Amino acid sequence: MPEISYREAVRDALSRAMREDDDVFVMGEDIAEMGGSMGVTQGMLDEFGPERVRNTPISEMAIVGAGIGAAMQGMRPVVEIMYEDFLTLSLEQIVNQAAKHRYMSGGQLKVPVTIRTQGGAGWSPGAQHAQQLEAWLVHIPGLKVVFASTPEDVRGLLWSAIYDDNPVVFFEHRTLYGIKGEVPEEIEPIELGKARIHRQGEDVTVVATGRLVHEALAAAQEAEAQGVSVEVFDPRTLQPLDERALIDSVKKTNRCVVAHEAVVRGGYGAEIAAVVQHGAFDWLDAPVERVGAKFVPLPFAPVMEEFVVPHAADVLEAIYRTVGRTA
Amino acid sequence: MPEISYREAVRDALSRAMREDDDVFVMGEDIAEMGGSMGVTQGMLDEFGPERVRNTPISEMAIVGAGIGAAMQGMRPVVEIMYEDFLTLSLEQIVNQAAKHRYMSGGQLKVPVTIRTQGGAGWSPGAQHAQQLEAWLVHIPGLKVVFASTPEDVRGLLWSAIYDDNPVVFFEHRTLYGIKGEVPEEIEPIELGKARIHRQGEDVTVVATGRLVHEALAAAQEAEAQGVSVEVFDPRTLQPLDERALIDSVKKTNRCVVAHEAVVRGGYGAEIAAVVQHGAFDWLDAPVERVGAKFVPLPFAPVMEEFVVPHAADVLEAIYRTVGRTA
Amino acid sequence: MAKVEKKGAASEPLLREFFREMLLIRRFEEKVEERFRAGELPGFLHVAIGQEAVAVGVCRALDDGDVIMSTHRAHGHTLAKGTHPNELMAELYGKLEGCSHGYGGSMHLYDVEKGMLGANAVVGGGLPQITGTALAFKFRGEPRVALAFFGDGATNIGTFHEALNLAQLWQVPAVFVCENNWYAESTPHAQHSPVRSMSDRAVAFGMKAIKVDGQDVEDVYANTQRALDHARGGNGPVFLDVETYRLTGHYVGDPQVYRPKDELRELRETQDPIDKLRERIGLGDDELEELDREITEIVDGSVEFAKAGTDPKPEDALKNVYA
Amino acid sequence: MAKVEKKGAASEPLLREFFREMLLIRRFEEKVEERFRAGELPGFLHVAIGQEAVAVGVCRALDDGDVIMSTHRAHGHTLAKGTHPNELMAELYGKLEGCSHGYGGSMHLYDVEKGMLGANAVVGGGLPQITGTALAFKFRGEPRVALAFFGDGATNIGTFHEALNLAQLWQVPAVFVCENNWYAESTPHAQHSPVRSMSDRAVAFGMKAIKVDGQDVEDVYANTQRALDHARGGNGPVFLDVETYRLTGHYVGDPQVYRPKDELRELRETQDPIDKLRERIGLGDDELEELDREITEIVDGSVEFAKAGTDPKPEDALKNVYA
Ligand SMILES: Cc1ncc(C[n+]2csc(CCOP(=O)(O)OP(=O)(O)O)c2C)c(N)n1
Ligand SMILES: Cc1ncc(C[n+]2csc(CCOP(=O)(O)OP(=O)(O)O)c2C)c(N)n1
Ligand SMILES: [Mg+2]
Ligand SMILES: [Mg+2]
Repeated sequence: MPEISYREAVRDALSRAMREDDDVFVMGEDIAEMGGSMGVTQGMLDEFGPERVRNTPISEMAIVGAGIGAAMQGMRPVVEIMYEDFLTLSLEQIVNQAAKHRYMSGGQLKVPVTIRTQGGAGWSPGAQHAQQLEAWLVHIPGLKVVFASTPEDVRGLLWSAIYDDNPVVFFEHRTLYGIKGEVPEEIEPIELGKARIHRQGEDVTVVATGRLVHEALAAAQEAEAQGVSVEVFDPRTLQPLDERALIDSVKKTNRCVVAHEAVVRGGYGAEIAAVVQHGAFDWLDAPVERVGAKFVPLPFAPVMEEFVVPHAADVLEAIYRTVGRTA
Repeated sequence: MPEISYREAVRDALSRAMREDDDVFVMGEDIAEMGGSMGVTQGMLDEFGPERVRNTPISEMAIVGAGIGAAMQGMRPVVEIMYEDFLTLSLEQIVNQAAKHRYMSGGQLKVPVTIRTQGGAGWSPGAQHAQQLEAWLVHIPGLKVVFASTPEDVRGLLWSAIYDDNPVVFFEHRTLYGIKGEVPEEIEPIELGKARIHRQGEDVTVVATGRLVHEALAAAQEAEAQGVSVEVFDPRTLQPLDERALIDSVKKTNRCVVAHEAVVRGGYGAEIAAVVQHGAFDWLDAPVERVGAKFVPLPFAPVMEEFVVPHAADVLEAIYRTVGRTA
Repeated sequence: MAKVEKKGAASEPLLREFFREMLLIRRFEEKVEERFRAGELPGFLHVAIGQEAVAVGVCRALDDGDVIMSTHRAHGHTLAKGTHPNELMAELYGKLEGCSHGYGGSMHLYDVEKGMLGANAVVGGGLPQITGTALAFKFRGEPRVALAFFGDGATNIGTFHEALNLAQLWQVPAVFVCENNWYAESTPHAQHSPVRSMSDRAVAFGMKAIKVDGQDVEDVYANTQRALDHARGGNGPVFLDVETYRLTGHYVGDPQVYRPKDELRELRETQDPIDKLRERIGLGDDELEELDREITEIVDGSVEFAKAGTDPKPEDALKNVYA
Repeated sequence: MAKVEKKGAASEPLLREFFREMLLIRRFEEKVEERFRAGELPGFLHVAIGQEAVAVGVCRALDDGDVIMSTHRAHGHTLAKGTHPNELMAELYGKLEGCSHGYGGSMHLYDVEKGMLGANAVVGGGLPQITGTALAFKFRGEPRVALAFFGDGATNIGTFHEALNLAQLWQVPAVFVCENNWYAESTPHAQHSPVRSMSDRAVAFGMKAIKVDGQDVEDVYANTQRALDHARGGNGPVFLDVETYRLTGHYVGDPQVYRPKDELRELRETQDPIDKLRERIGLGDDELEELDREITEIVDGSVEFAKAGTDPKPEDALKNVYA
């Protein structure tokens, strides 16, 4: 099994799909010569040329819309929105158009477009380049939403997203691009809607997404040293959610923490908490604890940024709150 | 106490503020001669003239942005977004700009802009004219979010929104414009962040917003006939949330239903459920039940529309689920 | 509707066909107004009375493989692109037999087989998708054109700017048909656009613009052909600046308080595209009456068809969300 | 920076002041590059080397009450509008003494007292706010102008179109300064804009456009004065089409793989605005050296000031969210 980075894994999924299938192409700002602001598409221009690795003007609305139009003709465009914060400029097309054409047409159309984007704190990007907005998209019927945390997952899920006949919003986390992991020689598509349990445990289920999966794993290790056995559950696909696996996990552990980098209020963790308290009410020994960013825009100064977003220590504290309750 | 409609109540708050204060003005599409697509600003052009009742082109982004710019100069603009679905066109300005200028400037700026909008099902507007997107805005630090359900509340809250020094997104529900209610002769500002208990009860707290407040009240009446005593709790301000009043209510009733017209998945109800299960864990005799629209875009055909959005009967069922559990 | 000989001016028989189609649209729209007032039609309805020459002149110039997207005011475009009045009316009644199977309604008409990729209730919403559709045609080397209808009011929305800019930059085979009827809802042109000539908008993209008299179906037809040839020939997109008139309210039921008293009457007298075409082809009273009878039958038939149609089951609402 | 006599060409002493300010910006930016490479500066940094004449020529033409908003590339504008280098540098270091008190960083510079209403890290983000700011000035009858800086790449975003359209429609006292440096990040002009002359963009709004040589501070200064007079006089907004060059990477650290090999060297030789102005005012080597020493001291001082500044406490992050 080769070891590749999360960045390379994304690139690999895109490149393999483009090699096999003329209908797949990528477009986005500065993705050609420059290889994207995060270097994800580096080298792809040379292999596929400027038509299929399509540099675009700064027109978030139109490039998503163009992707939708091409998708309705049966192509499988992958549109990159450079920073998740700029989703705010293209939501009309994602939410009112891509998500609804199939429905409004009574089933006549399909919109197999994938919208990749990335975000997150780290390196002080400031308040307009770091939001985590995945919760918004989960609220929209007609969309699928993915947030992958490892090289293997990001590759297998991106492949499935490209070949899904529905619009998929695909979140990546900036700080994960450099992490490495083993992947199978050939791409193994990962079904959208299937969660991954990174680590089995008995005392508490930590539901985590994106960067927080890694923080949760670190917290789990520390907790274990203290005799607390932690299950780390990564939904990977936020919509559709693998509810059954989630509830099963919590029924086993009787406690749940949910952790993401987005602010707690109105975040995806609220949905998880709502689902868990409903589906495992009689099994819960403690309230679901939510871990996320503090309710402020992301500040610039590193010392404040560090304080605002959650880390392993925050997950650990939440774990202890749940187990401490009944201990 | 005069009786006025919800529509008149909105108009009254706007007009009184504009009479008293040159810094207040309204702008939006078709709000002048036509009086707005819902007739809210009817007659205001005659009283205040076209500068202060400012008809705008179809430029949702720019009119919100212009409101922000004027607000930063100390004016108190009220911008109307004709349908809540079109918030998707102006979110960049609301979320990245209005919500963050104060923070990013380290406190140098204030942005006292109010963004009014309306939405909701009823009369088959179809999938692009009926979404309920309040949950999105609640997720954004720096914004306040209001959703009023009665003439008295909408008037008092709008007044407070206009005079709040922060950006406020103010949701109205289309089907409420015609409802009537008594209001004080003079405007009594209602503090943002203070919930209203419409009806005291002992057995279950129904947290409801917008149209669903009225459905909840209807359901409560029916439930009472069956011997179930329902408290109807309207947060009114979704952000900041009156958490204390909410938790107190649930601690009293030991059960909670949350109801809104937005789809359940990722809705505001998720946040309420998460807060309640956390704050009243040991008091809850049943899981928090969520009532909302089914997870589909709004269909056109009335029979399907009716099926998709929640009504009193759905609230009632949820109430029975909670009390039935321990009965 | 069947394709006919193309290029150059429209022949007399062709103009008679145009007349028939325009009259059909007019009678259809009048029926919609009537049925709405009778309380039979749910939803928000916008008729295109006065703009029939645009729908027919444009759509008749299209090839079968060409596709369109439209706006909230799409009945005429949809009929002209070939959807049967029965299916359109059934949609307005929310029936499974409707062209969107009852899921869409007046503002969300689709007939994908006929090349109608969607009416759009968000102003400007379809424009970038037309750019993308045309891009797909270009990718695949298909000699097809994607065409968007939109109004003067839509030229104020950022989406318009981005979509046309991208289309020109990428030289895709698209045609952008601006139906300038001088109003955006209640807002007169001068209150929403700082430029009077919509062609000025195209200068920002260096896009070829053609001015068209939207009340003259021949002019619309001929210029659309020019535009299509240009786009299909790989010369990039075209902006059709069509001046026309809305001879009724913005929506069905609109009291039009914002409109100068005599404007509507005067426009109806001088700018009715159907009157103009009738004069041009010299249609006699008898001929007109007969045609009208025939069309009225079709339109009445569409109402019967619609009313006899199948209501969706409530649970049908759960279908068609995901593919 | 103090206000001087206005209207008409810049006097010799004034040009010397301009030179000094431009050199200060240059040295400041070079110091930023250096400190970034030394690993001292967090965040994303974009310097404006090559574009100093625009910042100085524009800002020196402004009245004290006039306000600006800028972009991700805002150091020069901020200094030229009067923020002390110490406060700017302290901001880049994330200190409480910074012009945004450490909450903003390089892409979010504010100095409200000085009339700097914010750099914006969202392309086009500030533009409608400038329209709204100018609207407020108009409402209140204040003879003030609101001015926006933005790049050629920003003319592709819908926000640009809507904001300028609205400004022209409402005839507000705004000036829109397009710094066309021929790149949007790595994307050359021809890959992002279908029109070469940015002035064409203004035609879509019927807005007065003025072409400006951005490497010539006199030209910038004089034309900004014209634009301000026009806007302040109630004649509506102006589009300043400034052609300039980015003599460095998009961001600090950019390897510029997308740029033709010799382009940068050639531009540096022929298009440096500081060299040009030096020639124009005939500044001798000694004079330059002395000036440079003085400025280097200021810039070095700003680094010292910044490093000696106060780090926010972690919990300070919870402040300033709501008023
Ligand atoms: C983005 C958006 N904003 C506002 C509306 C409400 N609205 C519907 S039609 C319309 C006017 C459209 O004017 P125009 O583009 O000229 O088309 P016309 O109605 O004249 O055919 C408006 C404002 C909308 N549907 N979408
Ligand atoms: C809406 C948005 N999209 C993308 C970006 C990423 N980005 C930052 S600067 C830039 C290029 C801007 O080009 P231009 O407007 O010409 O300004 P310049 O950098 O040349 O000064 C891009 C694409 C952004 N900040 N905002
Ligand atoms: Mg119009
Ligand atoms: Mg540039």
